[in-house]
Amino acid sequence: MSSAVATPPLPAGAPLTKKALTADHPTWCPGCGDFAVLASFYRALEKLQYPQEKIVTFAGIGCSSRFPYFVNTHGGHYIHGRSVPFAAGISLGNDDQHVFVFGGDGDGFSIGGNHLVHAARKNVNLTYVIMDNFVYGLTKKQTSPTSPIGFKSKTDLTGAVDQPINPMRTLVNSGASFVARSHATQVNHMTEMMLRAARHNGFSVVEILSECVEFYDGAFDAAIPRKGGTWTLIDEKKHDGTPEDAKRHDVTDEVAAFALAGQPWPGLFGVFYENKERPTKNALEAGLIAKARERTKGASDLDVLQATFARLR
Amino acid sequence: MSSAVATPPLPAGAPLTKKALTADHPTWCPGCGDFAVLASFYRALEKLQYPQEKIVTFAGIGCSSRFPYFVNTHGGHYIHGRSVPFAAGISLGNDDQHVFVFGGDGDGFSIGGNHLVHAARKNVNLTYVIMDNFVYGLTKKQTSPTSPIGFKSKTDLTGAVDQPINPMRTLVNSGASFVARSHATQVNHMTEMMLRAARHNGFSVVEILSECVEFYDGAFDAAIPRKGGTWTLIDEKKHDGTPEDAKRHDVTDEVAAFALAGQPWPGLFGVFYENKERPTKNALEAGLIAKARERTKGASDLDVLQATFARLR
Amino acid sequence: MVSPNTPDSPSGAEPPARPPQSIQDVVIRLAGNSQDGIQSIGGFLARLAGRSDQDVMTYMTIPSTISGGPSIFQVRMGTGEILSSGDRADMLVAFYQHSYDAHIGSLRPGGVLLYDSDHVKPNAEDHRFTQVGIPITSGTVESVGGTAKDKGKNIYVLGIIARLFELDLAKLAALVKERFRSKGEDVVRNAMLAFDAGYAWPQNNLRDLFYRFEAIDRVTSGRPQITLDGNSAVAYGLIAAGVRHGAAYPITPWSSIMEILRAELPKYGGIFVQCEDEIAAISTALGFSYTGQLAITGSSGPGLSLKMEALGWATMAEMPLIVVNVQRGGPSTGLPTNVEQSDLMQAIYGSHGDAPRVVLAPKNVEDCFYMAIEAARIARAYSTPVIILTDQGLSSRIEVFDEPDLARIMVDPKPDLSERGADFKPYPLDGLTHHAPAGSKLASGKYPTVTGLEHDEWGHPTGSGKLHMQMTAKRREKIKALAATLPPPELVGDPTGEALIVTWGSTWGPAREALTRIRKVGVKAAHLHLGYVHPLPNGLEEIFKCYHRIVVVEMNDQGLYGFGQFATLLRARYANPAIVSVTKTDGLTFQVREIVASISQHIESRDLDASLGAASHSNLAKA
Amino acid sequence: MVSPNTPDSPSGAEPPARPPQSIQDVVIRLAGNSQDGIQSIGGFLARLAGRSDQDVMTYMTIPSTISGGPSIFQVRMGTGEILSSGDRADMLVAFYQHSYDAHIGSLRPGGVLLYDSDHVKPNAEDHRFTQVGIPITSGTVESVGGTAKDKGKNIYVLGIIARLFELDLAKLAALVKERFRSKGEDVVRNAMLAFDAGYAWPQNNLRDLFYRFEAIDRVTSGRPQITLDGNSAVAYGLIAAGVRHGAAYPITPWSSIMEILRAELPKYGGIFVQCEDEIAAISTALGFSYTGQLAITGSSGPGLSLKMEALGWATMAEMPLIVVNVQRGGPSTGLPTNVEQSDLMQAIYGSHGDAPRVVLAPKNVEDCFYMAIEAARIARAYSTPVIILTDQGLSSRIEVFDEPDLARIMVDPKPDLSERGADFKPYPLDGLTHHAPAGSKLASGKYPTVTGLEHDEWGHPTGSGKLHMQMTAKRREKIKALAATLPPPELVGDPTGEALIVTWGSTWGPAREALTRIRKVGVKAAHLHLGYVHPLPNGLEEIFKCYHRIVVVEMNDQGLYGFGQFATLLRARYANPAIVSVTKTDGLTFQVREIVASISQHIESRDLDASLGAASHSNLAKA
Ligand SMILES: Cc1ncc(C[n+]2csc(CCOP(=O)(O)OP(=O)(O)O)c2C)c(N)n1
Ligand SMILES: Cc1ncc(C[n+]2csc(CCOP(=O)(O)OP(=O)(O)O)c2C)c(N)n1
Ligand code: SF4
Ligand code: SF4
Ligand SMILES: [Mg+2]
Ligand SMILES: [Mg+2]
Repeated sequence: MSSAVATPPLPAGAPLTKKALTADHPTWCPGCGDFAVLASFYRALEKLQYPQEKIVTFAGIGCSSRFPYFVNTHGGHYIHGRSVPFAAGISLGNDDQHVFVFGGDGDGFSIGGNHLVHAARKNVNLTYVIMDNFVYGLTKKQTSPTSPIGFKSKTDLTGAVDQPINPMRTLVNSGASFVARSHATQVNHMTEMMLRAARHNGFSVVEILSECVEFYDGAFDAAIPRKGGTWTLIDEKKHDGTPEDAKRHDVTDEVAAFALAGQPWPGLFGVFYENKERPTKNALEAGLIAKARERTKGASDLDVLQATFARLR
Repeated sequence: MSSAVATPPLPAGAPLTKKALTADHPTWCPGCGDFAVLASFYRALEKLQYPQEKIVTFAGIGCSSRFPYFVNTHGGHYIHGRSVPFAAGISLGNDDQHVFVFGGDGDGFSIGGNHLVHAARKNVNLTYVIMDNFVYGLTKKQTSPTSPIGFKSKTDLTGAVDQPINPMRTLVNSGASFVARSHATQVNHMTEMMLRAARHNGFSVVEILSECVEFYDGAFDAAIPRKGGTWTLIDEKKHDGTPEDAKRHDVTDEVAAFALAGQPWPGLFGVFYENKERPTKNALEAGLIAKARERTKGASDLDVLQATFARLR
Repeated sequence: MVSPNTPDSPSGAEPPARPPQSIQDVVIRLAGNSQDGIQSIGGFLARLAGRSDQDVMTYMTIPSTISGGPSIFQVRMGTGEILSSGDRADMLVAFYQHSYDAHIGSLRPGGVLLYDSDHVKPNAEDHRFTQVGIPITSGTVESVGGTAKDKGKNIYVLGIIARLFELDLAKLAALVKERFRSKGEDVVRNAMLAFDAGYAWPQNNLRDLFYRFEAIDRVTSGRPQITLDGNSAVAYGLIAAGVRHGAAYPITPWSSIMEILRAELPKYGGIFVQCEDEIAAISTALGFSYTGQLAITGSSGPGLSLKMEALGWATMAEMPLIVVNVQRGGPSTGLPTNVEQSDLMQAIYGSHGDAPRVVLAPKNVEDCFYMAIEAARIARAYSTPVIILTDQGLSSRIEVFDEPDLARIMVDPKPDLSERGADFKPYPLDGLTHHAPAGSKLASGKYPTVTGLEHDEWGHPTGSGKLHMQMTAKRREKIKALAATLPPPELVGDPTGEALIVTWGSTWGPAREALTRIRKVGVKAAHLHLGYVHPLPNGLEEIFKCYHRIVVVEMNDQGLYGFGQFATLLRARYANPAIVSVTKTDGLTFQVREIVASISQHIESRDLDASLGAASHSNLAKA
Repeated sequence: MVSPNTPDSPSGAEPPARPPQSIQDVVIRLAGNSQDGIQSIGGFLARLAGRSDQDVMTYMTIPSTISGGPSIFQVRMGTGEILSSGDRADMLVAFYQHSYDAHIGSLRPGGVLLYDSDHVKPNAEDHRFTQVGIPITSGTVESVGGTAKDKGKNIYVLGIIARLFELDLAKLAALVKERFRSKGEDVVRNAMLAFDAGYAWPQNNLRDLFYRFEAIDRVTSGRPQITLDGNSAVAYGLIAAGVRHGAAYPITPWSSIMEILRAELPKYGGIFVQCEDEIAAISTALGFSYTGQLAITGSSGPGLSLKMEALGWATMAEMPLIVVNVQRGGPSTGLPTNVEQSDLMQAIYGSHGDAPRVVLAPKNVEDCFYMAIEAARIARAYSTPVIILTDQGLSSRIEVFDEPDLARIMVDPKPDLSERGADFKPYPLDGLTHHAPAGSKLASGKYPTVTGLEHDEWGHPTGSGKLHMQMTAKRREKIKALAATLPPPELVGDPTGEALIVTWGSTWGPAREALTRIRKVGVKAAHLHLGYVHPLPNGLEEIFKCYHRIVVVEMNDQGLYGFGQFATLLRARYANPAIVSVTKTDGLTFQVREIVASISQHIESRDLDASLGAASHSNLAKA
């Protein structure tokens, strides 16, 4: 089996290439948007040049969540909807790791919705890429929390009736310190967003509209120019004092980001929100350790526990 | 035991009084804010005069969640954090019922956070009162998702470090069609908010700052005038075309509500958001039933299933 | 022998030399890709069998990759009673080389291989089978006309099979039309073109290999036959049982039950909610039940694990509920598209604390329908959660059975909102709990609270150890009361003997066939099947006494101590060392031969090869 | 007899007429409200006992209402080995009338009643006890000065007890000072004022009722004694075991473990995360383990039920993890502040699929410490989840034991991030799994995937039934391999006999005492205790053979078939009908007398009342 064939290890110092990063051949349907997301991730990693062993690719369950099998880094395939708290454990357990989480709209916004919010407000340092196809792909076409009203699925034969969530609004509100949106047909833009997200110190999330050709054909055509759609990028404030800059989007303004998320379909693409000031959970916990060690004057584990027991005599 | 002593049934047509609505004596600590919430609920029900058997009082787990034991209506005490989806089943299962859910900040925003969001976006017709004391009371003082940074609890001896959620922002974003905020020291205001929430057709939620005298003494003094705090009500737009009306808060404006939620502590009280237009999940499902029955020309259950089987021959 | 008809040398058009050979029962395996719609061939054959008063059972595999891929559909049809989908095939239809390579081994000696000569090169030296090359792809394309590409291959093959087995043309054509009508006129026309072309092919190219099903007159109920899969049977059973409300979250292979209910319930004035996760789903379902309308939730393994806390609440609050678990390979995400019976222990013991509940397991598709109704009856009568353990095999398998007598069965779902008397208690210690649903008046003026805390008879929380003991006993004794009312289990075979085969759930079929085989070779044995797995019906110890060995056959692991899950339960209750275990975890339903082989190891290692050999030769072998 | 000292007629100030009576062991029950800080009296006495090389065991109840309320603290101290907190009390201190009414029944005939004469009116006609009225409230207020109200009553009573039992004044005073130092000078002063006042009272008011502990020289380890509760012992055991990471969500009675770890771990460079729920908690803990640092999560029943899915993943992915379950009364929210052992079946079978994992159960506070270390060893060595089942009784009970030899025990937590060889496979079929944590280089250049899908040796998903069988066997066999290495279980008593008492977890103590009692009256019996409950150590069948009856004693329900959870497991494995069950669900730890009584029903119904009577008279009764 493919996995038996070992990729030759990288000679020390050799650049990390797509070749080295490639693992199993993706099992996605031909034409699935997820292929492009994978390609962009390879490109982003080629640019980032992290040591291969310091990259972790994790996911929950779903078509999109099969991602880690296709990336030759440390990684795993967890249970449905819980990959974010697992990844938080990785990030806090080993702060040297570059932690990437991939998953779908059902995995992230339905069953996993609450974990997203709490990891985000704690600002755990990791990058989360949501491959949003507005449908449950792996289970073959049920309504997802991002399916638009009227979408005909196996659980809504006559069309979905429940108001879907607004992913950008949800992410901005979650407390994530970096929030961006992209589209699987825009490899350069996806790569750029992934790069900025990866370089962000804190909880960064990128929603990528990634078409499920099998069960939601044409879902995102409205944002594909060659299909008559409109691809509009967010014009970020440059703080250059020019009059036109006034109208530009200030990525540090949560209310503005919230408002921007309300734009009519297909909406805007790019960075909605970015907060470089908030301390990460990683830093906060490191601070607690530093304070505690100060008090114990860096005594050895043995000494600390011994002292505790002495008090219990 | 008290429960053995039956309250005499109401004579038909007699008004529903606090007396009839009173059940077990509350087990809350003396001085707990929850007593006032209970008192306001009695008053609201006295005003609403729903038939007693058509009221349901449900809750999860927590000090606040013991509420149903103290109200003599149909009701129940479910598991921690899941009372909202349970209540959704009650509301959709019997549309005549007036469903009230009570719970704490841990129950509603921590373990139950995702259920709140999805019941809200579906706009299930029920009223949810969150008794927010910024702490885990029943389990004796651990940090809650609303505990402010620096709060010293048993799980943060040196002070909480994680950024808390912003309840109002979270509720506005959830898609709830009625969102209000009150304070347990303001019985009239609480009662008014509960009344408006109950009369609202859809998912209505009221956050009430309710002090835990045992574990978070003085948490909400900043909003108690007699303790030097400021009690500021939201000035709702009257749509009277007057110039001063321009500055007033338009409760139908989500972005404005989101912005209002960002006001510095102790913030504003009253109705942040109200949407009377969105169809309820109850109505949407009733619509599906009507459509289906139209197609089956209201055939009997037996006929419908018989016809299905005929197609399986 | 190699057939004279190789693709290169078509045999010309003489009429068949020999009269059709008479057969009782045939197993046809169609091997291709899931995209080729081989499932629908099976579907057609199954429904035809139904309409022809024949018995039928199908079996299919789902590719584990997302994008589809290799897949098989096996259909066994005949005039006798059919209990399993057949260990090996009498006829193999291979669409591709990989299909041939992977499945030629499943063909019995003397069997017939039909292969698409456009794609497959069989091993000409293989003389075990009759090999027939058919230009399936080109034949289809020709018949339908270039545009349609090779779509319709399945219908072409259906035509061929129809001809080979003298199937009822009229009925089959009708079925094809019914199936495609919705898709428009020309789809129907193309389908019929492909069908006719396939039907014509053997006539012109084969000299023999024509078959006819023996017309043995089996006792038929006279009732019309219906053809459906296990998941549909569960869904319609619930509807017949008056279940009108439910909530769930999708997961394979459970999903189709929720999809059917979501689509069907509104016709009955009901509501099915797709929730954000399995915990919300069971909670919403319990909310429905609380309004007096018994509700259903369901899932497969991972989802069931998430429901354990809420299920415990249902036991404590004594709230009726139906929970369906379509079992798949575990643990964790495991083997999502394979079959296993490894969730039994969790069904019984998965929640913390002593949380007794009822567990039922259907044995075949028809049983899925009636077990659903029985589950609803028990849930209502004992105000308890009831778990139905079905499995991936049952869920997609198609069977034919007597159309249920709905007029007799249908349950009226109306909730009882009548006023409760002044002496009403939600949790009487001296009687069964029957809740006063939200909406019902209480003459006492005292409204009840349902709760997960230990409580007194009025539902008020208590810290009293005495009450906890009493209420624990109440919850236990009501399930024992149910046990006392259960019908004696199904026992077939010798009243005493060497071996008693014990099964639960879908292992029923192959075990029953295994019994027949070993008795054929003179082994005194019987088969005991239990549909009620928890609580067990009383009196089993008497039955066990009559056999040297109690061989429990189930699809799960032998565990740390060498016993499958059901065997573990039986040993715990009866402490009978004669109870032994036969288990497997290869993700496939038991083959009759596997059961026979393992039984032989448990009964004075007597050699049963004879019986194994017996059925090993193809029914299609030349007489 | 009624004491001459009634509140009304204080007996003046003559010195005590009689010399102190010598005793070996005394049970003192303090009954008041949780607000009165009676727990701390017990705490002081316990720690004093520790520092005085005496053995001690305490027991307390927590009021189930939020706002506090009636609560008791019972302390048993003495010079012999103490295994249980004592069935009934030799001395009762009643702070209120309700305390007197509720607990006078727990006082043994001949026992001593001390009551607050400011609040309690005892039944003067009750001649079974020595009744001593003490103005506890007014005495305290006087001593401390009006302002402090009655705060300090507990310390006042501590003084009285110190005097009555000739406790070591210096050590006690030191303890009081240590305890209050942090709260400031005048708190300490007030405390000492109350203490001295209490200490002085008996001298001036009692003629007798003075006691002294016999100085029998027990074999002491010479090591210093430490005094702590079960939850603390678990927490410090984990720290000693090198566990530096964890995540959890609060729940009673689990919370204090997470509170200690959250406060302590940073001192060791570790992190403990409070999560939004139990599912996030176990997921974060698994993430920690994945980085090569064995992590801990824990909860009580409801939280455990929520962890079942993720726990199944840990088994499938073979990820080491420690899960602590502080059991309480179930099912559902149940009896949150009472003890029960009803989560055993869930610990073993709660996840869907065949998901073998390890389950350990400590028998006392000291064992909590060492079991935590053993759990960590096993989790690492076998790359498996390990569940520690402790309970509410153990969690809050205070005991004294030898300070562990940390220098010998402490485990270095460093994760192994060394490069893995070219032949590394995460899931070798021929060996134990030991993961390459994130951060470790792989010489093969091929990085591993951990997964919950069935997988091949490299962690790639598979649909192969053959691999599923092999991997299922791998996961099963590694646990059996562990079983083969387990030490033989603790067996005490006659090598053969009528009855073998079998226990797991905290029923160890009372069962051991019960054994002593029944052997005193001539019953040939033994006690087998199992700390490793899953897998079981091998060879038990040999032990079972030697006794007529195997009596399994546990705190859970008898279930549908009449057997407790552990008895069910033993019967399933050994199919030995001699295995019988003694269970109860009143939310309290077993009393020795209860066990003795139920054993008598299982061994040729011989009458053991003698042995019951034996210990029924108070140790404080006048000689
Ligand atoms: C606990 C649990 N519930 C349900 C499932 C079934 N399931 C697997 S993936 C999935 C959702 C897939 O949708 P999404 O997350 O959007 O990913 P996609 O396949 O669309 O990329 C579901 C419901 C599961 N594996 N586990
Ligand atoms: C599944 C589960 N986890 C944890 C608990 C323990 N628990 C009970 S209430 C509670 C939180 C209480 O806080 P909150 O919801 O704010 O209510 P409050 O007591 O403050 O009113 C917790 C953690 C539980 N009962 N069930
Ligand atoms: S089903 Fe949809 S999401 Fe899944 S692989 Fe196919 S195209 Fe992609
Ligand atoms: S602990 Fe706090 S929240 Fe709970 S009853 Fe007491 S004061 Fe109220
Ligand atoms: Mg999706
Ligand atoms: Mg709270």
